[in-house]
Amino acid sequence: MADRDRLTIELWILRYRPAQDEEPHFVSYTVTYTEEMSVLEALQSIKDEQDGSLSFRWSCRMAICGSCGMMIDGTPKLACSTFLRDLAPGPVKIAPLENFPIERDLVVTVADFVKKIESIYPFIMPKETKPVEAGEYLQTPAQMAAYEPFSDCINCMLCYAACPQFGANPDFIGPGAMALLQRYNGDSRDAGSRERLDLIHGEDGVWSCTAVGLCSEACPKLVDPANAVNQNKTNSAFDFFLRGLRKENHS
Amino acid sequence: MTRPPKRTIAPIFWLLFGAGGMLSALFGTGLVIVTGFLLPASPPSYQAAAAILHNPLAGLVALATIPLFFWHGAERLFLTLKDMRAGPRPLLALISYGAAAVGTLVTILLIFLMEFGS
Amino acid sequence: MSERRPYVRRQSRLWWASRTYRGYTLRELSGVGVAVYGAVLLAGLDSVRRGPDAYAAFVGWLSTPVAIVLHLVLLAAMLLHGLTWFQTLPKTMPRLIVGGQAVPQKTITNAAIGLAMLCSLALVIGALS
Amino acid sequence: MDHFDTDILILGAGGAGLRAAIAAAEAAPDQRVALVSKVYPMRSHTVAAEGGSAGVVQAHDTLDDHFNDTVSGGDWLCEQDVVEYFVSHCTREMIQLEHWGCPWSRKPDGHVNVRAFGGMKIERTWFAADRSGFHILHTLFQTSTKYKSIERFDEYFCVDLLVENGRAQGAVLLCLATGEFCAITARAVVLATGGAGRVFRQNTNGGIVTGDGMALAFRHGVPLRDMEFVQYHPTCMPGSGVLFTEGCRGEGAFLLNKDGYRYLQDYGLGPAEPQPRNKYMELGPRDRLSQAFWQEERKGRTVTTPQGEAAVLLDLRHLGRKRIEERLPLICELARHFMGIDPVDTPIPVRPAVHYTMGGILVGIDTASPLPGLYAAGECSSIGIHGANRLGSNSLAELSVFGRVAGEQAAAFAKGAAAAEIPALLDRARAAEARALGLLNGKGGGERHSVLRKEMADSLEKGCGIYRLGDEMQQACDRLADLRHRYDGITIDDKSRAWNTDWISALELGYQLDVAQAMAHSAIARKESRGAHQRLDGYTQRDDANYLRHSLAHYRKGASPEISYSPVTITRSPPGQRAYGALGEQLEHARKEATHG
Ligand SMILES: Cc1cc2nc3c(=O)[nH]c(=O)nc-3n(C[C@H](O)[C@H](O)[C@H](O)COP(=O)(O)OP(=O)(O)OC[C@H]3O[C@@H](n4cnc5c(N)ncnc54)[C@H](O)[C@@H]3O)c2cc1C
Ligand code: SF4
Ligand code: F3S
Ligand code: FES
Repeated sequence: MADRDRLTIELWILRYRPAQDEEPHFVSYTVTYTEEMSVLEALQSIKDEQDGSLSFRWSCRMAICGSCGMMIDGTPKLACSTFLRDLAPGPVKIAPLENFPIERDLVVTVADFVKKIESIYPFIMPKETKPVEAGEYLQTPAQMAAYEPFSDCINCMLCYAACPQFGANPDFIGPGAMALLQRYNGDSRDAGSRERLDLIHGEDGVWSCTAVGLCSEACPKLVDPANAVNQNKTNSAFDFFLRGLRKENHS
Repeated sequence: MTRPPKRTIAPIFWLLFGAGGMLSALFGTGLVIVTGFLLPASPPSYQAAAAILHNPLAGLVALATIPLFFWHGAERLFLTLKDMRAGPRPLLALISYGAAAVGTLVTILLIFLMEFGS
Repeated sequence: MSERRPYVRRQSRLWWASRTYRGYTLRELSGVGVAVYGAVLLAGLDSVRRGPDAYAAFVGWLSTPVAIVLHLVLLAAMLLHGLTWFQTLPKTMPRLIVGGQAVPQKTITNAAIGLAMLCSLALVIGALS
Repeated sequence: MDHFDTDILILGAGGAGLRAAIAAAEAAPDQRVALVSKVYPMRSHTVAAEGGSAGVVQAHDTLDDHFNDTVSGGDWLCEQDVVEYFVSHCTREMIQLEHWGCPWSRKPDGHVNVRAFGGMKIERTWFAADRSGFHILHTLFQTSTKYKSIERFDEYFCVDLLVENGRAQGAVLLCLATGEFCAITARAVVLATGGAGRVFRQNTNGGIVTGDGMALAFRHGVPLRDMEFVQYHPTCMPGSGVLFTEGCRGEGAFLLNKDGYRYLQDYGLGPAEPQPRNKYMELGPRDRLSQAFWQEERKGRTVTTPQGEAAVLLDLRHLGRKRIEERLPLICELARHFMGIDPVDTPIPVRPAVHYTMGGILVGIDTASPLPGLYAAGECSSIGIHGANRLGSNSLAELSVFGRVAGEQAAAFAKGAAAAEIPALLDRARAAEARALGLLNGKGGGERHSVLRKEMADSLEKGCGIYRLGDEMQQACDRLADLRHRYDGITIDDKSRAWNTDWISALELGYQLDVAQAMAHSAIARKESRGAHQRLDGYTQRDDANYLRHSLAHYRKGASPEISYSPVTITRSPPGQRAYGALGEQLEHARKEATHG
């Protein structure tokens, strides 16, 4: 297949360089592409051959490191697993992830999201401590099935770009961090549910979510973060009414 | 460690919203068909209608259903107005939940009058 | 002084009307339809309380084109509400594990919709008999 | 320039760096740990590891078996004392990860499950579906947030180490977000910056795997050991090089040539049975499988992909949909999404691509490098367990076992060490800043670094591929010298500071060129064939008399590296014939008889 058609496609890329631009603006680039070329590869070819100043994050090229999220024709996607053949004939609009501040070009601010992850005690708080010498905790496949999908989150933040309530309230803990919270709350080895639940009773916790649900549709890893948020909304609501009983149990 | 954030009273409205949502999702379609289309096609006599409604059980059902429908709508109205940034939040809450509260009071009053009134 | 100057994009005030979120906004408004229908029910109830004349007027109104259109809209709202409600339902509960495997959310939604159809059907049959 | 002082500085927050940070925080809670990474920790390339991590658990398995597999897998170029320590600590580390929450795949009774892996005699690879590295990395990252003494510097790029008075005492970092520099001074420094696979063209590595730490240590006089040994993974996506895990073969996949024939039986790996036994056929080691591919390509028995690449076929069909989707979900996703192929009913075209650097920064069993105060762990290091060829699933185990050792050793060293000599260090830091800025602002001759990068990758692929020839290696050395020279004259398009990835790539290229030179020169100097280093120019045999030795590449500024050799520690497994398949079994029997008889 030596003489395959050499196709071209136009990409409109939202660019912002803090040193020189007051605000972001679209710039057009044309690239030659082949059937199996991803948007990430197109961006790399622009950077290598046309304009070295274009900035974007990437690393694994295989949809697992979570670096390359961006808006592609208005939808949050991983650039490395979105293919030009599906976007042809173009032009394709490429912009940084929605709802996040732009650091530069396609690079957005990640620090706030990481702080949210760190805030929800993202580690096992064991029911009973057990020395390593005593071997592993047992966990049946059914017990794993209860949380495993939530542990598949690659922290790509596409769900945040899809969530309008996060757009309206940047302090909303949001779908991705809630998926992580549920990943631990649902783990049979963990006993920290109570403490984590206490972190999310507020307005910036689960109560900013209006069950829009598009977070789950955007998720490239089928984590279903909407389930994590809304399940905990239910938990938080019941806890609101039953906390009186809980206090008695504790003291 | 971080101090727990302030709770909101959202759960109260959310629970009412949920109850109304569930009731209407289960029975709403049937109810609309019955009252909106079957009833005008062959309306029961006044006596028959009154007999049904004067039954306290029917009163109770209405008392549960109608206000929950109101609270369901109020929550969604409030959130939509908030989404639309139609005004300051307390005002939006007042309009939406206020309407539901008034509706609830009126419902209670009317049903009370129907069951025990003249 | 560093060059860093993050640019914050403001969310559009009309985001709820954009294509992406139109479905969501309609879903929310269908819930307002539920409340409106609550008001219609209340009015009917009250007409019975107020006596035969009021009742007749209410029943008469129900046959006017305005009322029929209104009820058609309310019917659509109820259908949309019911559908979306049960699509959201599995999101609000823990993963259901049966025999070591999670029950697909679609199954839960379909079962709930089936139940709703039975409930509504029961009302209609009850009214017809 | 900003300045932070800390006790233990860890460069790299992949599996090894995070494990080291946790170990340091646990060993010495009163000491401060600075953890630096050029990407957010969970983006580190450990995330891409699919197959799993080794650790003896089954009743019929023994540490001796793991030892023997590793040493013979490495063609006896392993430090046997280190391997001994390694195999006896793997399982403990795997359980530790389990306690921290790693979702290892389970058996119905709730115990952790293990799978078969190439070159391993008995199933001992712990796995979390086919996202093992992903789960290990996220577990470690999330667990690390528990320790208050760990302060992270996410998206800070290390441009130089700070060495004063013959002791490593810190590093100079470039903050990606601002483009400003900062100096971190410390009492002990750990390098955990990962491998260097991206010096080759087709590779399985992420864009960040550019050998930075290797080059940093190298430039400060620490030798790079065994750099000629570069592993090709036999089953990768043609074109991009994205990996299809060895776990596929562990689950029972076949490798077919264009005639649908399981060609591995022609290369001493047979017999071909329907369910390959461990160390037979598809479950042979990577170097052998990649070499067999090369031979098949020569014989014209490969298929050609739309990208114009030669490939063989990875056939999963006989495993059935359920097993494929349950055990290999990522593979399904990659094949379906990236190639439009459903592995349930179509074999996947695959070919070898560069995967792993066996060599790296010279360290001893305690992870200490010859430079006092400098430790290294993970793929950037050469602690000596992989020898001439790494076995799959030994690397994730390595970063767990020796990441911990590095953290503990660095903490112990820091405790006893004098305070960092701050004024002198800051002077050095400013000089490093000036150099990096010089690269950014220099006018140069107008050449783009992307051009150089492609040439580097091409020349290594040609000269240091699966099979090697003296003159081709020489050409690679010459071209690399030329590139090194041209590098000084590159021009960077982008002169701004904030998030200047153009600049970062250029800095990385500088590291890559150093590492590439170390590889090519180590390769041409080794006049034998061993493990991943296979020559066709008269040195086709292993030569224990002359080359049962580690190579050491020494940095020389402005010139090619100098190569010397050091002895291999052999404790109890004398070099034997490295064989797989039926022959391998015979030899092993003979060996057992001999020791028993
Ligand atoms: C596709 C793939 C699959 C694999 N599968 C397996 C497997 O199944 N089993 C197995 O045992 N092994 C496997 N391996 C090998 C194994 O994953 C790696 O060897 C291992 O993860 C390396 O870990 P590390 O911590 O040393 O480095 P990495 O995870 O690469 O981390 C390097 C860290 O250093 C940082 N860094 C680098 N340079 C700088 C700098 N200049 N400044 C600041 N920070 C810097 C990076 O940001 C990163 O945090 C696989 C490898 C690949 C590529
Ligand atoms: S939940 Fe899904 S979309 Fe959100 S961060 Fe995780 S992987 Fe990305
Ligand atoms: S999109 Fe947003 S509003 Fe809730 S369900 Fe998902 S977090
Ligand atoms: S580059 Fe890693 S997710 Fe796309």
